[in-house]
Amino acid sequence: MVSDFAAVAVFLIVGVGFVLFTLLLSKIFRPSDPNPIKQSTYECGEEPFGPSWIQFNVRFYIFALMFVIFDVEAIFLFPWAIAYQSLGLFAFVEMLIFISILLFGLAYAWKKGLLKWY
Amino acid sequence: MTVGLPHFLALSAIVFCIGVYGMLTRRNAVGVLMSIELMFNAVNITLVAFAHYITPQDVTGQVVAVFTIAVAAAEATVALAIVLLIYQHHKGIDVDNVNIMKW
Amino acid sequence: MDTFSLAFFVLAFLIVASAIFVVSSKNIFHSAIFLILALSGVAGLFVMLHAYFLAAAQVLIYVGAISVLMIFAVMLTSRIADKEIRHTNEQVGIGLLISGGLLAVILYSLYNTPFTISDQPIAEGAGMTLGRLLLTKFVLPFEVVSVLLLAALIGAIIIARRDTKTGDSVPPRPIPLPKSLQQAKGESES
Amino acid sequence: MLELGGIVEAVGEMISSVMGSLGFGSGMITLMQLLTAALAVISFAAVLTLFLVWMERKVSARFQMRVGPYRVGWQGTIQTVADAVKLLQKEDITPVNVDRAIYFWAPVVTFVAAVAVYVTMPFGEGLIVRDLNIGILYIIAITTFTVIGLLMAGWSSNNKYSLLGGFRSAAQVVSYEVPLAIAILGVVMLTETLSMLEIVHQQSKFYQWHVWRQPLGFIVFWIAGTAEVNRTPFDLPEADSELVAGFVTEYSGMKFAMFFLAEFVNMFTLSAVATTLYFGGWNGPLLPSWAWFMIKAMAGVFVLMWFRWTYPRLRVDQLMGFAWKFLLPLAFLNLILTGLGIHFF
Repeated sequence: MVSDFAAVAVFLIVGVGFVLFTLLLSKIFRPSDPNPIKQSTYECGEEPFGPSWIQFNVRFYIFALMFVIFDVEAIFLFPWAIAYQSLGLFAFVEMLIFISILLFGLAYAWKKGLLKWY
Repeated sequence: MTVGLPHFLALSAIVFCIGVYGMLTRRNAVGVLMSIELMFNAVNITLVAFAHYITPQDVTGQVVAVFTIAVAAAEATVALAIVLLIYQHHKGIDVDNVNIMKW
Repeated sequence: MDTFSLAFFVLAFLIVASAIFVVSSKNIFHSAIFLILALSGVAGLFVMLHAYFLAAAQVLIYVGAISVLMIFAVMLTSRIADKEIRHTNEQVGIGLLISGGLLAVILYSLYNTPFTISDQPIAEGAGMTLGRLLLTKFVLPFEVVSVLLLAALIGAIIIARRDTKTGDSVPPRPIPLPKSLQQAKGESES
Repeated sequence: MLELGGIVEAVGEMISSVMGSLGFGSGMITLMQLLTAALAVISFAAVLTLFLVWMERKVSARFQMRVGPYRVGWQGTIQTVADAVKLLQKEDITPVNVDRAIYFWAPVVTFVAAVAVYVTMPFGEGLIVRDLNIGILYIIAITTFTVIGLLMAGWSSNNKYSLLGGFRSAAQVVSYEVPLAIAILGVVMLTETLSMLEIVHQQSKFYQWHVWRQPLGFIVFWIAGTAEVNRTPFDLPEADSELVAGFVTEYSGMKFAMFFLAEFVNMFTLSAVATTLYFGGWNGPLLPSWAWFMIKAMAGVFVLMWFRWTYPRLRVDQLMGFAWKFLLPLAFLNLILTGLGIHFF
């Protein structure tokens, strides 16, 4: 119930507190001797060249958007799954329609060659 | 003073108006989309608050909120795809400079 | 002040403060992070309103999916050094006016509306009820959502895929073998 | 006797009686109990990590016919403690070009997301902090924050390796999350509940373990889970030989340690969730319940380590293709089979 979720809040706060405490603790023990070379961006010992920002492949985005769609689908299936046994065969057919419509999308992406990395 | 329905509605109104402000003033297209997500969320707060306080036995408000979230997700995927496309063409996503729809 | 009110005000402060950062931060990546904070706060509100399943859905879809998509879009379209760019357009004044006016109107009407708060007990175990409702009363929207998602998927794929033609990601050509090896290959085949 | 549930309850009672006599309200008492529980669980996670690191090194060594850590303590048991102390003294370098605020908060988010899962983890009889009614869904939801943490780390470091590593990890974690969630749906259909405690109770007998009725679901869950926690063969994000260290490239000192900690905690979480969902949780004869839970979970962790020295790393295109073309259809197949099975058997 609602009060159960107070535990979540406490956990989040204690977790953050734990990390901050450890970082503080290490601040006491650790040396601090920064110099420009040490603080430069690491690039396998070479001088960093160019901006770190690279034009990334839009392909990453395509996987992310497919994830969004299927994640929403999974969320819709959760309440369905809980109530499944009490709903009977009708629910099964409903879900089958729901899934097959989305699987069509997956098949489309597959056919268009979007699931390939190249 | 105990917190009740008006508090939730007022909070929702504030978040919604912040979203409106962001949508009107942001130059970055992704920023505009973020403001829209804020507005979606404000609406969801209202839906759930009404469902909780006015019809506690009926979870219809929550069902509608789930649909809102689904619609928001669909909207975000398409809108961000458009943003990326605009970026490819204009090398920037400043909404003030995107006027291809004018002609 | 009871715990419920305290939790509400903490969350409200969190949400409003991060929402303001979302619309005003100069760095779009920071905006995205604050958006995540605001959305998580809204999930907290849902928990307070006994909408547990919805809170989980909020975190999973908004924080886990939509925000990740947003961050991807940010990473694909802006640089970390972009901080100095002007981030608002000339409409700041008008924007403030419109949103402030809207807020005033809403709050005014809110103040003058009597709500009939029900005193019935709250239905718990929403997951089960939600599932039953989805498949009985809301069965049509449930199926329509899948069509909507399909449309969004195909639409977004078609739009985002354009880039392959502009040469951003040409399929890699097979690397030609060095002359000596080509000869060797030819010999072995013949 | 050896059951820890009683001890935990006694501690809770003690807190409540001591604070009650000092005149605190029930809210404060609950808060104090929760604080104690949270501290206990987080300390457990830290100690567990020390153990798991030692175990990883030992297991790896045995697979390669080496001895592994040996000098510090019996069989090198305190080696990781020494390492932790060393890490505590290490200089914490913040490169000049980083986005400082986000660079600082990224490890915090990652670590907190990893630990917050344990709110509703049934470690044994009576050893569950709170039995949330959305149990398993809560676990899936809270772990999504890990993605945010690593994207924050990747972006803020302002380093090519970090950015690419962050991108890759996010794409990977996100892709495997879908089959994972849909595999879990099979269990939810059988149990009609999301509560972790209830799921454990429903598998009190050996033959009731869900793995017997959900073999396909378990396989999908395990493979997707392995990818979620970035273990070999799915360890591309931090493939040291290609990407230096992925999104943690620029991190050093305790901030690095936090990522490390989160990674091992996540590994244990995967195994613990598998135990709860598929292997009857803490149920078992003779031994106390927490011991059974730990035995099963550790066996899972051992399998993960075994994977590491058995399978070669996947290529990035194989990785994505595997999730979408193979695992996702398989997860749906499992869902449909489960649906049919419930109705016809």
